[in-house]
Amino acid sequence: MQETLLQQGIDLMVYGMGTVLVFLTLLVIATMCMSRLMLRYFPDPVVIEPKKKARAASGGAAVVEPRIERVIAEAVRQHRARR
Amino acid sequence: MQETLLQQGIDLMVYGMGTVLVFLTLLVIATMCMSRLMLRYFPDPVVIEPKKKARAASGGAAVVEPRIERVIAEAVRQHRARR
Amino acid sequence: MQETLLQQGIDLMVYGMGTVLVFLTLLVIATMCMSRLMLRYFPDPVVIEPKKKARAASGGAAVVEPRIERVIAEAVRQHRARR
Amino acid sequence: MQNFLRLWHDSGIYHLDMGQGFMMLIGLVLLFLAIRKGFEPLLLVPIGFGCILANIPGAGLSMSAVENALYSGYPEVIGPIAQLLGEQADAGIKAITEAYKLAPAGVQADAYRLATDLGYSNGMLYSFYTVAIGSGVAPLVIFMGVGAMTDFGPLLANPKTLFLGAAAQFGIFATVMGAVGLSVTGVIDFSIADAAAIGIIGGADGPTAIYVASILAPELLGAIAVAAYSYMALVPMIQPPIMRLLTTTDERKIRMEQMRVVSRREKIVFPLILLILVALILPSAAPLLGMFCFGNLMRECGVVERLSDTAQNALINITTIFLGLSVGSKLAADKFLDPKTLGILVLGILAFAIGTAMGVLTAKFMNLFTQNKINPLIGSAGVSAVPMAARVSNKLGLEANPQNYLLMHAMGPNVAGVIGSAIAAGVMISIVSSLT
Amino acid sequence: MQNFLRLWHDSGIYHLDMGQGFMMLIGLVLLFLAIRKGFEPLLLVPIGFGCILANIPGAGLSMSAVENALYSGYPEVIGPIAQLLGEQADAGIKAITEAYKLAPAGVQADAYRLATDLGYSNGMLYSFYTVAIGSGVAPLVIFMGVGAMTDFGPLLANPKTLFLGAAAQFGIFATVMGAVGLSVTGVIDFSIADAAAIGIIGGADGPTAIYVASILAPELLGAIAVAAYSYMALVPMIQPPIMRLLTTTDERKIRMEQMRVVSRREKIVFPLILLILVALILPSAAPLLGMFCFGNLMRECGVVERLSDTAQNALINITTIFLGLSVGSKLAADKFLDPKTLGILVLGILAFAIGTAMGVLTAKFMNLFTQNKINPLIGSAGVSAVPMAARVSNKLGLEANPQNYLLMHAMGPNVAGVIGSAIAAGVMISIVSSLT
Amino acid sequence: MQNFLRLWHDSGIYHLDMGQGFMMLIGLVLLFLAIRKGFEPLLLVPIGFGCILANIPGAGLSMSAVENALYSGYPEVIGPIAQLLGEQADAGIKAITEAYKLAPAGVQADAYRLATDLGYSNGMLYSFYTVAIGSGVAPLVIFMGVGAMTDFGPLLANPKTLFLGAAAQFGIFATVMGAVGLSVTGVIDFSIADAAAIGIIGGADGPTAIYVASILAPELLGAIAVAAYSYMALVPMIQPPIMRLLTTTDERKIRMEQMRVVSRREKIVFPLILLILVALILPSAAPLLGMFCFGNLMRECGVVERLSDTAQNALINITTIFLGLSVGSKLAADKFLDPKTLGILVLGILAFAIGTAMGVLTAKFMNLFTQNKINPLIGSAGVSAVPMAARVSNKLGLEANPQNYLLMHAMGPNVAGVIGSAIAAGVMISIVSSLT
Ligand code: NA
Ligand code: NA
Ligand code: NA
Repeated sequence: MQETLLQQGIDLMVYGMGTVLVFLTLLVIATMCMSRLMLRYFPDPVVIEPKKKARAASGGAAVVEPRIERVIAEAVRQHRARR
Repeated sequence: MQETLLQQGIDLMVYGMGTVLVFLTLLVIATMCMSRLMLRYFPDPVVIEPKKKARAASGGAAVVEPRIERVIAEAVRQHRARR
Repeated sequence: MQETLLQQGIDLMVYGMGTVLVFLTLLVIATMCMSRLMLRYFPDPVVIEPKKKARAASGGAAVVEPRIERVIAEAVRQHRARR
Repeated sequence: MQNFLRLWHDSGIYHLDMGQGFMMLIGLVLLFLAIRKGFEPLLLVPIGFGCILANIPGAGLSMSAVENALYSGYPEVIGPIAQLLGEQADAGIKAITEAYKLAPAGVQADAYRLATDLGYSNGMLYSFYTVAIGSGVAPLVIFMGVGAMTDFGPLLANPKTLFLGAAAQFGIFATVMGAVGLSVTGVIDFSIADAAAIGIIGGADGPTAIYVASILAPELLGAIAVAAYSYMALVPMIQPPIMRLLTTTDERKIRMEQMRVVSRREKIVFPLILLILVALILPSAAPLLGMFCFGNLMRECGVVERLSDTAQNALINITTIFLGLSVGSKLAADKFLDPKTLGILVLGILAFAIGTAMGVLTAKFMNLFTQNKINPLIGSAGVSAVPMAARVSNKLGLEANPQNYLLMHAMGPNVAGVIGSAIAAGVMISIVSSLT
Repeated sequence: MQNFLRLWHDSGIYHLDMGQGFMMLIGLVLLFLAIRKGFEPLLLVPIGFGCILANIPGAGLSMSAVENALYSGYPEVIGPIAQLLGEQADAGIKAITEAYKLAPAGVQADAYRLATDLGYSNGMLYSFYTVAIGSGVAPLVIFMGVGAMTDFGPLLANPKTLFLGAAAQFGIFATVMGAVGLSVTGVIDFSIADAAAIGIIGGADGPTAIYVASILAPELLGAIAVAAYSYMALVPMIQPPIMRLLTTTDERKIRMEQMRVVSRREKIVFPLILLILVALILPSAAPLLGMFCFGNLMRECGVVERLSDTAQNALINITTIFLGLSVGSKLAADKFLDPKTLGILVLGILAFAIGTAMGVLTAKFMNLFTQNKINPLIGSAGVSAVPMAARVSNKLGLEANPQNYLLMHAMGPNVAGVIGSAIAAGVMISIVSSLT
Repeated sequence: MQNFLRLWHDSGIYHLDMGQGFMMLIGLVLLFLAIRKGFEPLLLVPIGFGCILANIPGAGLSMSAVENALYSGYPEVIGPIAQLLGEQADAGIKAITEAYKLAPAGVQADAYRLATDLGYSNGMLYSFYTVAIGSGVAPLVIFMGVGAMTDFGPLLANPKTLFLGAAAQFGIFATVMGAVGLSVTGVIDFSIADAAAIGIIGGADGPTAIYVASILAPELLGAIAVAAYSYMALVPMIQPPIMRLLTTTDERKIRMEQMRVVSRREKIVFPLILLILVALILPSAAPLLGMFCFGNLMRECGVVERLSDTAQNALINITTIFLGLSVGSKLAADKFLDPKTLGILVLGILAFAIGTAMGVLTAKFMNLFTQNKINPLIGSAGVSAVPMAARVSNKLGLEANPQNYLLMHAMGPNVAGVIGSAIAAGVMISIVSSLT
């Protein structure tokens, strides 16, 4: 039993540390490939402004928008009222 | 069985759509009556300012209002900046 | 049974109110001793500013700090970029 | 046609009885009081709305799946359940429900399975109640949030005010005796557990009242919570006459000396002192006061501000919503429309009145022995009802002397009252569970 | 070596089958649509991610402990469980799973105990699903939050627009007939419960669709939710052609009169009116519309702003995260890769189209009788898909006449559509549970 | 008099034993370290407070209802429970508890029913533990929040630093061997599951440690969590001597080149790459890393900011409160006052030291092969302990060369260490469950 425990511990160390190393090595490779691919074929758009706007518009749409709309409506109302 | 399923579908459509229509018709009637009653017998107090203040003081006010105030302040700032 | 209920009620009142009084009396004594001890032997540090800073630094450490660090890093970057 | 019958059979009007209609009115009245009159709206809006939901005829929102199945009235549904429970299908809903409650856990689980297989499920409010109150967790989380909102500074500046917070709890125990009296004289039949749960209304502290009632008398929880919150909102009307009656104008004019500054470290150590006293003397108060002290320590220690902030906002708000709806679910017609409710309402206001009086009288009594006189008006704040009762003390003080600001002085007994009623809650839970 | 085998045996590649790989791709596509194309990202990001997690081979994140034990493939695990359930160890996973589902509650509990003792546990997504959707609570909490975000002002200013919200629900019932038709003609086999759950896609309202599907057809929930949210995001593409086809340019140019100001008190009373109508007529819609009205009352009553704020932010966000992951967990390969999914996708878009058409046509029909003409473009907003559909109405109105701002006018039918589909959900749950 | 006895019998002093008193002191020490010394206060304040609560004599806050009933000592309570479990009433609490644990699920449910009928209930902390940690959900939710707070930019700019994060995990496995060694030599008896759970302290990552311990060695969870968080706070004291010992001044002076800018899209794709690798290679790490990647994707995708914000604030704070209290509940005297705890503390600091050393040495080793030299001081950050370890690297770098800002460079291995220990957690759970 004691020997078994020792054996179990060694197994755990060897396979465990091995898996960690293999996994992170694969992750390094995958990440480098990904970065190269992204930078070559899908770079971030240069002009970010309009895109950001588009995102905001569609973004949280269903949930956030009514409030913003109310704010806008209210602002418009107040603006008109002022004139 | 197939006929039964068809029958079930028709039942579902007829009674379902019927209920939706009846319910929303009753809601239209109830809403109109309510609005008329409220506007005639329980109109909002005319002077809103003091009441709003009172509400702000008691209500959860502390939580929402600052944000709206910032939005308004920002709107005013932008409005001025544009001129 | 009725007598028992009455007896139970009296018991509850006597022991209950007794416990409340004893407990709060002990709390008064403990609090006074504590206050005297704290004020004599562990007064708040006079200069609070640096301590507050130290606290903030250690404070939400594990969780908040990365964000703050990024903010600082970003500020440094912008500062350099401007030069 | 069968479908039309089913729809009609399922409609609310078909099921509506007088009691439910009346309870829905009660719900509307609670909403009116909360929204128009500002009666503790954070709790009474959810409670009132929950009351209406719980009494929607035929929806069964506050019933378990098995109850919903039994109340459906369909023999093809009741039959198998009755059989499973070893009852005749025609034994009547009451008998079958009773058999269900007494059945072994395994049979109950099977009955639940059967009911869900037949298309019935736990009502929404039933689920909320089970999770929020049945488990005991919601009042405790709210107490943690209250602890994170409480400043013990005024109490630490003048620890003697703790006695006022103790004295005012006499309202609790006097009310217990009142309930016992009603029962002994045969007016209304309350058990000792009922009496204790009713007494806690006098603690003038919502979460404590809900916590105690959920343990000792869940049947009465709805009425007790409604009474507690309503009277807390009515403190500005209940307390002043009593306070005026028991004090002279000169006493009301007493100006209290400026409070000393309390150090940060005292504030950090105090919740731990309180916790350790609870641990040594009254462990049955440990859940309530433990969470309270934990919230307060998070507030004062200064190093976990994001936790303290969450306890005071997102977490307490979420819990309040579900606690309120759950309390409302206990306002079902068959429970609330009972002479007991009337008794609870009468005893509850008595509890507030007696607590107020004892607080004021104790302050006067303490003045017999001390040099730094206490304004007896702050005694009434010992009932808790934070911060309403302290504001009432302040208002009456200003009436007597426009320079006499008592608010901070009254905050001492006010938070002491919270501790006091949590202690009373612990001792009642401990004694009552030994009696029954 | 044994360990290496175990690791390999536990690795994902060993377990990967085509279906799971394909579903992980589907998950990535959903994420792409959500992030790049802005398709309802608040739901589709969690759903897409949950889809990938649910299909990780060998992880069993969307399976119960017992299922995980059975799928392990180890005879020393399957044997005892099979024995407990009274099956042969070699009866096959399907047969044992079936026996587990039919076993009495006590035996199920023992099987669960056995599985956990053997080292298996409920998958993470399985737990999320049970708590969030199985209990029915997540869609209801989201509905409360939506209620707290909804302004009924435009609806109250012009209550007749409720008819548009009613008419557009015809899409739901037409789709039910479509599903029944597919089944009767033998193309795809849908039960009446399936048909009802598919129809609700036409309600164009996410939480309602998830709520109904979780009750009537949990197997189809994944596909139904994905269809509902995708088509809601596609409303700007689905609706305009139909709207242009059914209206003349002159009709699209109709300018609607300025709305009247709605008083605060009307807004407070409206959710109560709606609640009471639900209570009297259709209690089976009470959970959904009750929570919706509760959220709206918190918003409008003005005295519980901290609760309303939490319902609109922290609480709805937390619930959305877990709801999304839970829906994703129902996108397992063996459920989703089925002809039924194709049927659901086709019927779903049909539902949107028919609802849109009925809304527009009903607006034109109403114009035959009234003096204050309605611009028929706002009829399409009756399908709900708040606020996308209202914006589409506005956009087409501006195309026809650059001064013609329809947004506020379209908000009336838009929120009416939410009420309408909740009513339709209630009536379908009520009728279908009587049919089965 | 009987009541007085009962009160005395219920009081804490009556029940107090040395162990509990000592543990309450430990709780106070943890609070002192957290509040005065700033030791990871967000976790150690709740843990320390939970420790005090759990050791309140007679309150039974961390025990189940059945345990509370058995520990009451009343024969009229113990008798029926013992009978139900088929034990003699005088068999002793241990034997009855053992019988309870081995009883079939149905009998357990009946025992629970009986205990609650007799007035006992699950302790508050027991409930918190069951929901927060027993279900596994709290560490996962915290990991999601951590993911939403993590910026993978520095890692993506220099992916090779992932190797440092891998190397530092050797501390975990060396500690496993240490625990096995202690057991083999007969010093302290640890099982292989215990050893694995202790090793994870070397991961220097709180939620990962709690997650693993809750699965592999719940008995040791309290000590493991306390060790993990304490040593994370002590990183500025543990690491520098080791780092100085293993590096020359010249090596510490190495300046690293400016990092490249990482694009938004890389940051969006990275969590998906990581997720898919996990799915293919190590599904047992899928819960931890899945939630981590989900949080990070919400952060980076830019379209669900309200969800990301909630995950980083309200949700993680709420979870932290209950996680901390739950961990504290495992600091009961009979579990913590054990030689094992001493072993855990010694092995834990060893794990940190070995991980630090391996990180530094690996950085030096990598410099043998590459042109762009790495400052070996950033190797120590590979143990995680985010962001403390990265700051230590930065500080030592500035000591050697006042222009040498290493912070951003050290963040790469630092977050790599989080991934590395989650992988180690997955592989240990997978192997250990095959061994036992
Ligand atoms: Na009180
Ligand atoms: Na709709
Ligand atoms: Na690590």
